[in-house]
Amino acid sequence: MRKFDKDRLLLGLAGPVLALAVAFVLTSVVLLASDRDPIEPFRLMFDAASFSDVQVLIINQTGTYYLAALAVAVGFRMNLFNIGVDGQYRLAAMVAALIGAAVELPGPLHIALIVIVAMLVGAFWAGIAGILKTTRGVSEVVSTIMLNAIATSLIAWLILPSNFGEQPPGSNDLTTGDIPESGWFPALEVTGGEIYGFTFVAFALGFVYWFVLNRTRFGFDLRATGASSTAAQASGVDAKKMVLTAMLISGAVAGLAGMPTLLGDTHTYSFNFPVGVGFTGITIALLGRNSPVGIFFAALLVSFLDKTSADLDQHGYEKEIATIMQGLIVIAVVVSYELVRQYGLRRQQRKVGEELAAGHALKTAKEAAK
Amino acid sequence: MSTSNASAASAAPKAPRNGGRRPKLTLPVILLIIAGGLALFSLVRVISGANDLTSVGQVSGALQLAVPIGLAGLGGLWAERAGVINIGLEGMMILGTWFGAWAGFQWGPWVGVLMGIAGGALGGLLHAVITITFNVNHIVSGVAVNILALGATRYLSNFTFAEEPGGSSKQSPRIDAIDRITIPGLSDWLADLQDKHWFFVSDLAGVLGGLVTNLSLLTVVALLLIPVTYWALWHTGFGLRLRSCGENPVAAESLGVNVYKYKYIAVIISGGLAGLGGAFLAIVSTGIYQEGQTGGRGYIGLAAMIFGNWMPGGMALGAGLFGFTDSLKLRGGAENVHAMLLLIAILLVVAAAW
Amino acid sequence: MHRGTVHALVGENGAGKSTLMKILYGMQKPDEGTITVDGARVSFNSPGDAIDRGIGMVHQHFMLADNLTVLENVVLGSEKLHGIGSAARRKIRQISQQYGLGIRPDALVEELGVADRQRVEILKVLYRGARILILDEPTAVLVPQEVDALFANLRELKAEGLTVIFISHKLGEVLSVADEITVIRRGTTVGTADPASTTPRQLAELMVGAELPTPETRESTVTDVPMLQVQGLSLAESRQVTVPETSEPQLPTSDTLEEPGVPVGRMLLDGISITIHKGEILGIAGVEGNGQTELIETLMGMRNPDTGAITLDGVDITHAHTRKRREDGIGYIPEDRHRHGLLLESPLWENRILGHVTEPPNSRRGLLDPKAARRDTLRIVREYDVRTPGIDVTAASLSGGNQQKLIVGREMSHHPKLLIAAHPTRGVDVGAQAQIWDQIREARREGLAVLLISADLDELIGLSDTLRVMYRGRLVADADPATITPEELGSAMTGAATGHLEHPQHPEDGEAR
Amino acid sequence: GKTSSDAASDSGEIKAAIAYDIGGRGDQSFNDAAYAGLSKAEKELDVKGTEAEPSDGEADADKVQRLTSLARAGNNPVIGVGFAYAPAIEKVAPKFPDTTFGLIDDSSVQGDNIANLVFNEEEGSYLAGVAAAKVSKSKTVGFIGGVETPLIKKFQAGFEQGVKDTDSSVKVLSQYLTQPPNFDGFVKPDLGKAAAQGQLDKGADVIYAAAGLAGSGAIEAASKADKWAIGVDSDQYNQKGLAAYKDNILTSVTKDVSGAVFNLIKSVKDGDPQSSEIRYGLDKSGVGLAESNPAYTKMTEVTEAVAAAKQNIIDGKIVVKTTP
Ligand SMILES: Nc1ncnc2c1ncn2[C@@H]1O[C@H](COP(=O)(O)OP(=O)(O)OP(=O)(O)O)[C@@H](O)[C@H]1O
Ligand SMILES: Nc1ncnc2c1ncn2[C@@H]1O[C@H](COP(=O)(O)OP(=O)(O)OP(=O)(O)O)[C@@H](O)[C@H]1O
Ligand SMILES: [Mg+2]
Ligand SMILES: [Mg+2]
Repeated sequence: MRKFDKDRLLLGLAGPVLALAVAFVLTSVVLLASDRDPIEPFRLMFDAASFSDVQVLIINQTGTYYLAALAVAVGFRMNLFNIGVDGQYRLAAMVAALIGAAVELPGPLHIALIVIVAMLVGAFWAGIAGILKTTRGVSEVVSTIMLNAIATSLIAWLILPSNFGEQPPGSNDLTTGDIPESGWFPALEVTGGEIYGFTFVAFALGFVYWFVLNRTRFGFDLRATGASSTAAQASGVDAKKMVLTAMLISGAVAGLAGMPTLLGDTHTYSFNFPVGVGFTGITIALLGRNSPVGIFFAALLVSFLDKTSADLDQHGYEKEIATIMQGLIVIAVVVSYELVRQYGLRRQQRKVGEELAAGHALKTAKEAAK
Repeated sequence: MSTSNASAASAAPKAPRNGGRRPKLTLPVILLIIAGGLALFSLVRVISGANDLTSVGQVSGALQLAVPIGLAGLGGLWAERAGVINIGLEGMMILGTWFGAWAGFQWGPWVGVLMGIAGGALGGLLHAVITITFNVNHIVSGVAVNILALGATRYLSNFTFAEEPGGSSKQSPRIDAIDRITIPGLSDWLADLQDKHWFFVSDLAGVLGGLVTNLSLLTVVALLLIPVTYWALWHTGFGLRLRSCGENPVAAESLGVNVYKYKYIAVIISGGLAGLGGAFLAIVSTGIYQEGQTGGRGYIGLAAMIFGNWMPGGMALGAGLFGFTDSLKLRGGAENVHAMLLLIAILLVVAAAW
Repeated sequence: MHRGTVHALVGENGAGKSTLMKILYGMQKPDEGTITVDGARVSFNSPGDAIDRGIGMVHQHFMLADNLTVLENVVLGSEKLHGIGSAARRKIRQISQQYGLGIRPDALVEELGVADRQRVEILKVLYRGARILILDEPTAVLVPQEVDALFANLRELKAEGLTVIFISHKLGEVLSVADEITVIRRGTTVGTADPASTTPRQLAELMVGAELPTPETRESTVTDVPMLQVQGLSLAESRQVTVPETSEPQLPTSDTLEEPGVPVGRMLLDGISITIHKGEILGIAGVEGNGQTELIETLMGMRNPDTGAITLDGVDITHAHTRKRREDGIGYIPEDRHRHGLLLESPLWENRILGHVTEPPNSRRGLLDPKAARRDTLRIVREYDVRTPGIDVTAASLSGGNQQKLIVGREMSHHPKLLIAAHPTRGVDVGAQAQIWDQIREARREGLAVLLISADLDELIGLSDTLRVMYRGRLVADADPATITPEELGSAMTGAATGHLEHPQHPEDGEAR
Repeated sequence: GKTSSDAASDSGEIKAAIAYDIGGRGDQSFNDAAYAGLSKAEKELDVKGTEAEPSDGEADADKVQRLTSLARAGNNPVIGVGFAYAPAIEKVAPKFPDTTFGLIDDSSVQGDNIANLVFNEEEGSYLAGVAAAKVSKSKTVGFIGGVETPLIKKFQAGFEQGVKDTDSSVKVLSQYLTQPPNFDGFVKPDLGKAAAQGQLDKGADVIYAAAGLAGSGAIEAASKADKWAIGVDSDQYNQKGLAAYKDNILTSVTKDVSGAVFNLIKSVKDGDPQSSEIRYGLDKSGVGLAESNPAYTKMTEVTEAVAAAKQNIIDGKIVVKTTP
């Protein structure tokens, strides 16, 4: 069996590496076809990545994406498709910023309050979809799409100066007001900038995710539900409770996704707060196959493409190259996963057949007695 | 645990489950439901005084906003009936807007429509190759198609529209409009009737008027596609085979149905319909291509389809509802908002009582 | 094999019978070898090719789309023959009458029972004008009367000059219907047998090299300590009324199983009361679709009863969750192992945890203990003779019989007080059957109470201490397993007899077939 | 390690850079106006221009990075197009005291090397209101705002005040297309069209759309109904994409972003860089009302009323509100 696994590991690594190469080649073909230098953009991107300030940007972005992707992955692990991570993330960041700006507490408490509010709001917003699904059978795809739109309107209303927001004098922006310094998350000072402290919390959460999924009963139930909802139910999993719990957790994690930026950089929620993070999270979760390590590399890859392509236009190349490449990478990687998986499955089945035919089955009690 | 596979398999069961309790909606029942709905609207209109609620303009505006959503939803329906989830509708729509506009401003709107369909179908083909041939998780593939379509069209605009007069890297030059039809006597008569604000009668007139006033020919085509889809999927051997691929592909295969072929066809048609929706946006709704023009309508179409229980009629109703609320919101006015709230309240009460 | 004959194929689990048939039907490609039909060498690339050659197949697992009507299922793929409309409907009615199949073309397949589905499958084949019919384990889910009816159909087909290939693990049936028998083992033919001069025992030896096992339970271990008590359990069908009640008359075609006029929300379980004592095996006989599935699912807590009470070992568990019930000592061998018993894509050791995640050795202090679980999986594999190269392979890569052994091993490992066993040996070859029966018997001796549901009446009669018959959600009859014959039981199952089934003649032993 | 712009060298020539807002170059509106200013400077002042586009949904940190790298590359001035750049400029400007940072549409962030280029949109809109009230026969006019932001509310406030001051019996219908962060209301003409249709159905015969590209839909709808439309930002009468509807474009409220950008670059080149708030109102012709449509200039009664109002505003006799 050991050898089996080593081969599998090799196969598992070969897939993505090959896929990346294919995606790069295809992108070069696109560049060639449009009469552009097929190599130069990559060189520019790798150059950009060698700068420490870009590296800091990449790391910080990875943290945010990592959280968003974890939120999506929690749902995916039991076949819930939480399209609403974006709305949960925005609403949570907004409300957390409001509360954070409104109170004055000693440091750690202040941060804890903001983080908890964010988690609660995210969980609440996702929970609505969960409740609709468990009580009314409403598809979470539909309800979370709608909830995204409602979150937009709700935020727009809450942030009006006549309600809870404020308009800094001379500005055309609306904000929630600034969180006092006690609510700022300490950052790691490095050459090239600051790495948001919350980024490390994000990565730590990856470990928690792994632990919960693989080492707790709840995690087993969740995975079992994802693998076969009927079998899980027969095994004693309460399907409805599971759906609701998974949505709540997914929403809470989605709520955290805004924290690196909020606590580390902007300290306020405004129209400039990044959007679309939840949707990128879907891509990343799928690319990382819902595994904590896979998601990390996927988030890193996407952040890398994002940040290193930012200056391409100043060198006369279209930034869209990075988007095209991202699409090609997703396709190439998942196709390769699938090919490798099918190959592995066939191999396993053949091995099972062969070993059984050769009489190498694990010795049974009877045979052992002989 | 292979999650990539698990979620693909799982998403499938979300597909049509109307089996044993398939409600037999006969024509009288449908008419009764429609009449009931209209009466409700009428009531709300009279109470709230929002005469715009069922005006000709409101209905025709709603129709215009609903068509792209409906076409995307119809595309989703074709794919899902063949057992393929199509999250890539958004991307296929984007391809539709781009190709539709690109051909449209050079060779006229109808060529644009055809190219829009072709563009969407191309996206569908890609989705088909990934999901059917390579058996990749449908959602992953859809997401990839969306990203790729976005990147590709934006990239291409730099070489095409940017060099045209009146165009830029973000938008195409203007496309000639498609002919619009208004049935002269009938339209005016209905509009007059609607202006009287009588209970029910005026509302009916408004709705009918909205459906026959200032219609783009492409709108007519889009509307016809709903019954055509129903007929093709439920009343032809082709449709039966296609649906069987969604219901039980192994069974279909065991009867000599080429499951691959039908899935391919379905997903390509699905892309084509989404592409048509995109072309409609570019050519009829706005007259130009614009970056970000689809704005998530592909997803909304998918939602409309799920809302409509994977049936063309239900999907159309869902799309209509989205279009209606959008239109109501855009046409604005405090009365409209009040009317909408009232409507929601009544529906909630009805739902709770039921 | 010859025209106008019934040719039987037997062999142990995973011998390659289904695979061979799939090749004949063009669903799988052979590595080498040839197929000859009517003197012509053929090679099939798809089932379509096989259908064109007049071959039709009824699969081990039904190949029907539940959400489509019978008509749609039948005409699918052969729309050219008679269209998909009224001509096709006429043709179906005609075939149905000709062979006495009793099929209604506009019923939804979802609403059909297994026997009906079986006939739809046969009709599908006939509709295409097949001359060679392949039936893969068609009798596994049928009661004797239905089996007889099926065999009558087969003889009719044979008389019309059709060739039938027939696969079954029930050797008695094979001998009664087949004209020729081929035995295969590990993918090769190991012999042929003449049904006229072969006994089931000889056939079994040929198949597995072992004796034909019997499910008979000799000494009684029944105690008078009640383990499971069920009082007046009722469950109404929870049809979601999406159409107003008034439109009900418009649904005349969709009540194949129900009598016309049965209201929406008919009773799936109607006043069920049973008591199972320690050391007792209570067998429930019944045609599929008469409430057995619902009874089990209600006992497991997967459905909520409308009325009634369930008491396990003196504790009321009527409203307890499934997990609580499992922790309290209910073991469960589900009817559909793929849907309810296994995570097919997960490794064996995770499957060992399934259903017992809160119990040792799978978890300790709230956390999973993969090491212990793996160790215990190895033990189960060894003790229950699960043929596998290791515990990291997926459950899907095991053959059906070995999957079943894993499930039995898992459930027995937690020393249940009550075992709910549905068709514990369905599709399992004779060798593995014996093992499973042994394990059930052994646990019973130690005080296990068993609720046994099986379509295999020999198994039911042989294992049970007490027998009940379920019909339309009610327990309509009881019988003494020592005296009852499968045929009598079968007739009670169709509702023909109720009350206590008295045996008119003297007792017959369970081995008789 | 090194940072992204250590690579940059400092040569003698003057280099100017603009960092675009969402939409980027080619939006036929705000960003394009800024680009026009830059290219004018390239031609007339012999500066070398650089442009940088944002990514969708990006964070402040990305804007900081963009401005930093532009400043490090030796660009001076570096202009952030749109109020979204305010937080980024606040962070970057102190690190480059010798570089002038231009910030359009925002004066919340101040500094010695920050030039806040702001406009009195409400004043131009006031004039549009005067014109609209004068030409309206149905006594109903419409305002369509793209996205409900404080900036667009200035347009609404000015317009409504202009209408009421001119003829208090004229009704103003106001409608926004979307709420932030959904900026569809600036880019989707079909939304503008539906909203305009609604106002036309309610009897409006002049529609003022401050909705970027989405406004073209409103113009289309007004033109189809043969009613008046008022454009925004640039003189839309002369826009190629709208040629088919030009006859119905009464006038446009212009906002001279292009000139403001040019002026800033020029001031830097001349060695006297602008700093702190530079307000463009009617007085400096930073905002105004276009007069390209002959049909409009022929309405002397209207143009006179507009001219009078303009003078009053410049003289301070009329104070235009910035919030509705
Ligand atoms: N394509 C294949 N490659 C390798 N092994 C295969 C393949 N298909 C099936 N097998 C193996 O061949 C064996 C034969 O399986 P098959 O389903 O034909 O058994 P069977 O005789 O029908 O058994 P049962 O009585 O349980 O139905 C199984 O052990 C299976 O694992
Ligand atoms: N094409 C194939 N390649 C490899 N393995 C296969 C293939 N087809 C079937 N198998 C394996 O063969 C085993 C038995 O095959 P089959 O599907 O015929 O089941 P079966 O033994 O008849 O099932 P059951 O006894 O549960 O009814 C399964 O475990 C399956 O994984
Ligand atoms: Mg088999
Ligand atoms: Mg089997």
